[in-house]
Formats: sequence, structure tokens, C-alpha cells
Amino acid sequence: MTITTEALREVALTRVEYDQVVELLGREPRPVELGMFGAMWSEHCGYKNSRPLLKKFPTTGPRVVQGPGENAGVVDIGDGIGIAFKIESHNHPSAVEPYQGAATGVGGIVRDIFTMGARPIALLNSLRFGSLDSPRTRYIFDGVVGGIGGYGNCLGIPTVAGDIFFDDSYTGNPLVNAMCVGVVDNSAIMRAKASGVGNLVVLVGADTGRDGIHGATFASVENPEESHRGVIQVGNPFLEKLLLEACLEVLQTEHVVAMQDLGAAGLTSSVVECASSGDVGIEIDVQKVTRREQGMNAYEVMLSESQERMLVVVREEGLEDVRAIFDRWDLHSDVIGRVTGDGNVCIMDGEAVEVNVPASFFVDQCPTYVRDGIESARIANARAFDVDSLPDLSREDVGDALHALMASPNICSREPVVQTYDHTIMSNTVLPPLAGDAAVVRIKGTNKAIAVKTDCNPRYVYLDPYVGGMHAVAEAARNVSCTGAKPIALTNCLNFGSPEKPEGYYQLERAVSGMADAARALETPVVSGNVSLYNESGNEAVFPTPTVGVVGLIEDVSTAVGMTASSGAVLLLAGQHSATIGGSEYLKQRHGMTAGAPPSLDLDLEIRVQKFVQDAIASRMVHAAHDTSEGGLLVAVIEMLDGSLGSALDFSCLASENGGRLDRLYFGEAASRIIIAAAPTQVEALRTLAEAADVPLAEIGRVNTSGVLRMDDATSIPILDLHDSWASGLKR
Amino acid sequence: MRFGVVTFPGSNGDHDALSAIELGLQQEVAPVWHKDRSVDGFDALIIPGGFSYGDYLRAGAIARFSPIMEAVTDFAQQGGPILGICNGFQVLAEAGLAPGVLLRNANLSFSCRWVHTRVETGRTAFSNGLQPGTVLRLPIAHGEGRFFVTPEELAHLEERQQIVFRYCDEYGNDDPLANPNGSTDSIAGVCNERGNVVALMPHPERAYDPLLGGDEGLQILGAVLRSGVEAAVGR
Amino acid sequence: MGKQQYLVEVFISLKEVVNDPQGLAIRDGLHNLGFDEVDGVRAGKYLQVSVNAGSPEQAQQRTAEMCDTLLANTVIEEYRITVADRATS
Amino acid sequence: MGKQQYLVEVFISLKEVVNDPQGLAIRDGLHNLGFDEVDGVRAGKYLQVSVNAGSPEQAQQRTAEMCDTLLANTVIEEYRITVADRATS
Ligand SMILES: Nc1ncnc2c1ncn2[C@@H]1O[C@H](COP(=O)(O)OP(=O)(O)O)[C@@H](O)[C@H]1O
Ligand SMILES: [Mg+2]
Repeated sequence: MTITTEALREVALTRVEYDQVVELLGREPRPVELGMFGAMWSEHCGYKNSRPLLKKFPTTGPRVVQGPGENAGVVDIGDGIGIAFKIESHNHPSAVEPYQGAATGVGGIVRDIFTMGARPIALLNSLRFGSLDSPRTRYIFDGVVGGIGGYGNCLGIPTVAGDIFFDDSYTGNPLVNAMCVGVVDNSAIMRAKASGVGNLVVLVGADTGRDGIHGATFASVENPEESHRGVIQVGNPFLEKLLLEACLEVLQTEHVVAMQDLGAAGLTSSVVECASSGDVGIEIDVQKVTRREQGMNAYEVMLSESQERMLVVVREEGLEDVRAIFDRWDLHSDVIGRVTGDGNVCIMDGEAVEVNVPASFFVDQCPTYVRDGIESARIANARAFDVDSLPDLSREDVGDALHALMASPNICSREPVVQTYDHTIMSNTVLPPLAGDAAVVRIKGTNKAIAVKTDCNPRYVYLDPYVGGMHAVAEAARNVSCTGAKPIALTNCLNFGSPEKPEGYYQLERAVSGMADAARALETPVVSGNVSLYNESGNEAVFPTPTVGVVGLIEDVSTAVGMTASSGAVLLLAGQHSATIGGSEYLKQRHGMTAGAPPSLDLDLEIRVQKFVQDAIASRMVHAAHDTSEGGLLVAVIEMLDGSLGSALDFSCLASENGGRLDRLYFGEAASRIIIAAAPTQVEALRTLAEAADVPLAEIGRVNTSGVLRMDDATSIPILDLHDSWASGLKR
Repeated sequence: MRFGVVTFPGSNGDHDALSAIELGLQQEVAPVWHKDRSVDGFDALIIPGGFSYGDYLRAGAIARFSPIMEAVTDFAQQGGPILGICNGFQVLAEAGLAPGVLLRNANLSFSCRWVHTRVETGRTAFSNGLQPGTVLRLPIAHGEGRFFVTPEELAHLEERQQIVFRYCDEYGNDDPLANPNGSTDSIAGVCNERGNVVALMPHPERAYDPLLGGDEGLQILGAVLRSGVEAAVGR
Repeated sequence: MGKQQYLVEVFISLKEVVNDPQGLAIRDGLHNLGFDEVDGVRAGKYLQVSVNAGSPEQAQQRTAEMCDTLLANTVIEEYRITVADRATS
Repeated sequence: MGKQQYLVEVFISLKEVVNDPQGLAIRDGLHNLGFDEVDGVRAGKYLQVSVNAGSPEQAQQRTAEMCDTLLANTVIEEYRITVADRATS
């Protein structure tokens, strides 16, 4: 029998890969086996193109309790407490059905966290869209934001931070990355490692329907809207809440040996992963799986991506207790199989053998590809453009340029979005969204808190993937440092175009290298992550977007600071003085260009600046800190001012290092710099500390109650007007 | 005093209520399961927020039929103090233990932020001892909190002093812009005629520690501890 | 038992006196899209309930009971029930 | 102009194969109340739209356009439209 090209396309395998399957098995695969190989060997599950690259990441460190490979990474914050966290994409489903796509994205990442035995305590999200001027984008934006809130609010997990960025490259392929953070007792971490021949495999939660069949393969092809054929998954956050509580309760018993949620590729991947990581076999009977629909065959049951399901491996003697807990939470559970000793995944349909394949074939034998990347000449040219050849901004235009930037969708207030997310539930939120550069969430029962933030400036990565990759790590960490936290580890989601194109592979490879180098330097190991490739539409890739989520630790929660300066404060710039408009929001706004070299990044300086700010905050010398990102120095200062305050700024000490140019001085972007606000009495001590830390420190202004922003004795603008512009950007 | 906090399937404010009573108020507290049939041994009950049964039909509509609700109703009839918060308000309203209905927010979107509310009467179990006019800063987090009654019912509620909290500006003044959900007459919280059952949309149980942005919720939770509650609600 | 399955449709709408911001928002959305011929929209719920009953009348009556107890909040909502002619056994 | 106002009813429901958590919760709620004769519930939306049109057919057709562009999400939902006979001017 020769397999048709059609049938191979259905499971997204190449002919060469198919031949490998035949060789491994020593025979033609049965239909369900073929479907399972397709899913497990997809980029989404098998990391065919990315696995070799991910080896570059540093993944170990004194705090790492669980690195990549499990449902989530875990870091130790002392006192036996672990923080479990991970970020994941739901880009393709969100392009097709924004609300449900985003909602089920949140559901999936939350399951990853409680599967580890951790209680989820915070959600973040990182979003990328086309221009809001387009009604289709507006629809996607509203749907995605609605779905994130709809699911997270119902679960009762606060959504505390994130980032949003707009660029035309995302018009046909928005990015929706969701991150979840949980707390776990380090001695009670659960893993997805089946063990104990004879132990029972229990499936609990939603009934299985035809939804999302081939979701994993669909996430590994281009043009989401056209290629999607499966049934859209509709999330049930209510059921997930029951599942969450029940699973955490079940893990309090001694009866559970392994737990694995059903995500991409459904039962297929959860059974295969449980077996393979435990070095055991698993045999299940699909007839034992309760269905939502009639007439489903084994293939459909194995590849269904129905949400809100969990696979639990239970000791036989504990079954009754475990099921009693599920019953108490009104959850349906089925014993669908057991652990075997032969290392094979065996899928029965009653008496019929549908699959009998060593688990390792699906996992360890998954092919990997190392490709040759080539930089796109178009992008290299764009980077080579000398931005200083553009005419400088005249002083008369500073006000207009500032208003335009404040209202830019990439800079303006996120309040209209953030307000639709419950961020006060669980009574742990010390710094909610908008209050600081990162959210600060206390750890109940201790004096500690964590700070969390996602970030990635995709323009920098586009123009220079290596430097941009470093920036993503450094900026997320810097935001966390601005609250006083010490960044301890990170998670990441690599959203890129097709790796099969040399230009796409180049971006992926270089960005990962940059991230790895920055993560190593900043001592923030990568403990979890996710890869989403083939983010293209109409043959155009999205901006390369390696989203980074950083977790930082604050030993004494009472020292955490936000970014609002108080009246009378002195504003000081710590770190880099020189900025560039290369790759800046200003360049895009004012000149309509994405060009020039992005800001350079000196990792040594970055480390010193972050450490200095952490120390200054811990010793209560500063009461607010804010990093300067998109929009530059002036935008950052305004974001630190309450509407009733004003400020007198004097940037003259920075002028020469910015070539005397106003555009660079006011709106240029740079890494390794943070504005801090301190009482005048602290300034001397801060200077001493900065000197010892070898960090440049410059006084750039004072906060007053004038209600006016006064710049270099030349320009005055009412703060409330600027706030109006800032508040307007995302409104209809 | 011993508090009970009812957990329905989909409740998610139960943990906060338990923490607020234990850590903030430093009183005894225990969870109550929706399938239980008794509330014996509790001096006060909290029906917490969340999305009971996913709020899939109408907020609170399915939960009001839970087995525990019979005992809750008896407790209410005996004058026992009950506080319904957010989804708990919706459950009590569906059960007829609190007046009015709660509709989708006028702006159609979920709203999470801090608001100011003004105490309108100190005669209830959860406003006992608070001066009318007292302004409390509390978080809200809801999508269906638009309290609705007809003008006749409103007059009736006014007359019987059943309006306990109103949204207001930070100084306690009426301000339509301070009404976050379009509720009738800016009503944020109400009580039954007797005053022992109080229901409100804002979350006092999330405001029990200055570290979390404020602790003024303790004034509501703690009102029931003050002497004179029995007299206030005629128990 | 002589019971059959009936497909019962329930239409729930807000009473006139109750403000319907959702209906207003939909109307505005339609106007923005150029559907100027729309004067107004009222938004409600549509439930399809499969009911086993001895007769269409019984299906209707039991569904009315469901509406009165659970499905509709009769303080603010009104409902209408239709039993599909075609019943399956 | 010869236009009249038609009351158009739109019934939007999830496609058969799509998961309907809301319907499931309502079914369970009905069972808990003793309505054991209920086999299943599917939850959808019910819209009453007042449309000015030259004929019932036109009202129907324009409303279908509204459904395709805004009212229904045809990725997961399907809809049915009824134009009331009685039209007002
Ligand atoms: N999608 C989102 N969800 C929740 N909070 C968000 C989201 N996007 C941005 N925020 C919050 O808005 C604030 C500003 O974010 P951002 O502009 O990315 O900051 P910065 O550029 O300084 O890193 C932060 O508090 C951030 O956590
Ligand atoms: Mg910013």
C-alpha cells in the first residue's frame, strides 16, 4: 500500500518522515498510529525545528527546581516554596475565533500550572495585533481581550500584567500568549511521569467531542484562517475551576503517581508523554472514554482537543478515594486504562488494537532539523539606514510629537483593557497593572512577594534578531527590577514565521542566541517556554516575537515600589545616557519607518543598573522607578506623574551624548536606563551608591504641583492634556 | 464570633472571604459546602463572589437552588446576619432574600477597579455603628452588577431604609460618573427589611490589608462584631 | 410509557420597562456598518430544550414550569414557548 | 418610499458539533430541580430587530446580511430568521 500525498498532508508529515515511521515500525502504520505520529511529530509537540536551538538556553541555577521538560518550570524562593510558571501561545485559534481562542489559551496554561500541583496565583498575557484602524483587527482585539478576561475572571485568578503591541505585520496573524504563575510546596511537586505497572489511568473532566482535531498540526502550518478545518473549541471556565480545585485536592492524597493535562493533541500527547517520561507503557481503551457526540471513532477520540480534561495516574487502592473527590466536585471520571511494563502505547477500541507503538518512537525518535539561515537583504538594508541623517525635530514641534506619542496605541494607557480583567481577586495583588513596571503579588503566609512581567519589542528583533533577543530578556528583567525585585528566572514564547524559509530560520536562530546570552549574563535561567512557528499570512511572516516572561523575588514585600513619583521628588536617570531613534516608536510615528539599528545593549551595564536600582529600593532610598521603553525619556517621565502633579525637567546634562539632537534626547530609546524618584535628602546617598556601583546617575528634573510639564526652560505643556492623549489611544 | 463562608461550584471569592475574616478580622471562620444542609454553629454567614455555575444562565440563578440555601433561608428568617458579596448578592437576590435584580453592566463590560461607596444607614448587621455618610474605598470586579428596581420599588426601599451603600465620589458626593455599572440610583448595596441580610457588589473581603491597596472593607465585615447588632436587626 | 421526545424552543426577552444596553449596542453596531434601516434591537435568550413528555401540551406545560422556576427571571423577563410539531420517540 | 417596518426575529444557536457549556450547566440545573425529563439544553441568542424594508423578503435578506457580518459568529454559530407577518408602517 502506498500512502497518498493527500493523507500525508492531513497529518502534516513529509514523505521522508513517513518513511522513517515505516522503518521504525517495520511496517505500515495503522490509521490511528499515523494520526498520532502526525501530531507528535508536529512542530507544536515535537519541536522539530526548535529543539536544537533551545539547547542554547541556560536552564540550570541554584534556584531551579524544575527546568524545561515538564508542564511548567519551578524555581525556589526559599522556605520550601516554589514558583511554577510558563507561557504559551494560542495564536492560530485566536486568528479564527478570537474570543474562544484566547479563552482556551488561558485555560490551557492554567492547567499546565495546576498539573504540577501548584495553585495558580497570577495570569499575564502578551498580545500582538495589526492596526486598530481596521475593523477586522478591532474585532480580533475585542474578542481576544474579552476571552482572556472571560476565562481568567471566572476562574478567579488575577490577571496582573502583560504587554500589547500593534504593527501591520500581525494583521492576518495576531499573537496571543498567556502566562500563568503558581505556588507549590517544593516537596509536593507532581510530574507527568507514569509509573507502577498496573496503576490505573483515569480521565477526568469534560466529555470528549470532535473539537480541535488536528489542532497541533494546524498550529504548525501557515495561514491560520484558511487552513483551519477542525471544530473550534469552546472553553468552559466553570468546569476548569472545578477541575482545578478537585485536582489540587486529589494531590493531597497519596494515591496519585502522575498527572498530565490534555492540551495540544489531546489524549495522544498526554498518554504518550506520561508513558515516555516514566519509561513505562500505557494501554487504554477508547471505548471507556465518555463522548459528547455519537459516532466518534478511535482516531477522533485520540486526537480530540476538547478542553478541561486531565489524565491522572492513580494507584489501584486509591481509586475510590480519588473518584470520591472528583464526584464531590461534580466531575465525571473514567478509568480508561492502566500502566504496563512493555514501554508501548497501546490503544484499544474494545477488542481491536488500533495502536501498538513504543512510546519512545513518538518522542525520542521525532526528527529534528538544523537549517541554514540567511538574513533577508531587505532587513539588513533597513538596519543600515542612518537615522541621524533625518532632519532633527524642531523645538516648536516637541509638544505635538509628544502628544502623538502619548496617544500611540503602542504607548497609550492600557487601562481600558486592564479594567476588564479581575486583578484584585485572591487578595495578593500589591502592585496591580499600571501601578508599576511589573506586577507585584505577595506570597501569603510569608513576607515575600514576586514581581512578574512579559515583554518583547518586536521591532528591535526584526531589525536585529540577536540584539533584539537580548533586549527582550533585559527589558522584562528591568521591569521586574524597577519594583525592587531581583529577577530569578524566565519563561519564553518564540513566535516566529516559517523556519523552512532561510530568512525565518535566521531570525529564530539569532534571536534565541541573543536571548540565551542575556539570560546567562543576567542569571535568569530559562525554566519553561513554548514555540509557535509558521505565524504567517499571505506569505508574510509576523515580526519575530520572542516574548519573555520574567519572575523576580522581593524578600520584604513592604519595600516594593511602583512608578508614581510624589511631589517634591528629584528625578534621576540611572544608566545609559545616549539614546537612538533607530527602531523607535518615534521613528515609526513621525517618519513612518521601521529602520536603523536598534539601541545597543551592554549587558554589563544592564546588570549594574538593575542591581543598583534593586539596592536603592531595598534600602528605601527611592519611592518610584520606571524604565524608559517605547517613546523614550519624556514619555516615561509623564507616566510617572499623577495628573495633579507637574515637573520641571532639565535634560541638558544628556544633550551632548545625544549629538545635540532633540529627537534622540526626548524620544530616543535605549536599554539599561531607569528613572528613579527620590526625596531630595536621599540624593547624596544615591550618588554615592551609584558611584560605587559604577552606574552613571544624572539629575533630570523635579516633581512639583504646577500641573505643567516644563522642559529645558523652553516648552510647557499641561500634564492633564498629556494624560488625555495617553488615555485616548485604545478607546473607540 | 464564628463565620461561615458558603462555597458553590464556581465560587471564587470564598478564599478571600476566609482570609479576610481570619487574617483581617481575626475571627473564627470555616467553609460551608453547597451540598450541606445545616449552618448550625455559625454566628454569621458570607455568600461570597465568583461565578457560581459559571453564571451561565443568569448570575446566581442556579446556585440559589443548592441544598444549603434552605438552611441559609432559615438562618435569615431567624435574624442571623448574612453578607452577600458580588455573586453572593446575585444569589440572594435570585433567592428573594435581598431585593432587586442584577443586570449586565450598562457599559457591557466587566469592570475591575476601586470605587467609593457611601454608607446610607447604620441600622444593618453590616453597617452597624457606621455613620451614614461614611465613605469607604473598595474594589469592584463584576460584569453583572447593575442593580435594578422599578421607581415604585425604589421608593419602597428608600422608605424602609433598605439602601445601605451608594456609589459616590471620593468626598461622598453623588456623582453619576462614580456609578460604575448604571445601577438604579447609584445603589451599591441593599438589605432585607429587617436589616440582617446585607448584599453589595463591592468587595469588602478584598480590602482587609493596606498592602493590598486598602483595608476599609474591614469596617463592613467588622460591623457585625459590634455590640448592638442584635438590637439593630431585632434578633 | 408512551413518552416521546419533543424539541421545545424557549424565547426569553427583557420586559419593555427594563433597559437593554446590549440591544442598543447591537443597534449602534449595525448602524456603524451601514444598516441604517434598523430602528431598534432587543436582545434575549434562545434555549432549545429536549423534553420527554406524553404530549405536546405536557411538554409545553412542563417547560413553562421550568421557565417559572429557573429559566427566566419573571421580575424582569418574559418568555414564549414553542413545541416543535415533529417529535422523535 | 413604500417602506414598512418589519419585526424580524433572529435565533442564533451554536452549531451542533460545538461544545455548549452554558447548555450543559442549565441542563444540570434543571435535573437538580427534578426536571428529569430534560435530555439536553442548547443555549443561544434571541434578537428582535425592527427593520424598515420594502417587502418581507427584503427584510429577511438584509437581516441575513446583518447576521453574516455582525450578529452571528458563523465560525461557531448558525442562525434562523423569521419575519413577522404583521408589519407596521
Ligand atoms: N495585556 C495586558 N494585560 C494586563 N496588563 C497589561 C497588559 N498589557 C500591559 N499591561 C500592563 O500595563 C502596564 C504598561 O505595560 P507596558 O507598556 O508594556 O510597560 P513597559 O513598556 O514599561 O514595559 C504594565 O503594568 C503592564 O503589566
Ligand atoms: Mg511602556
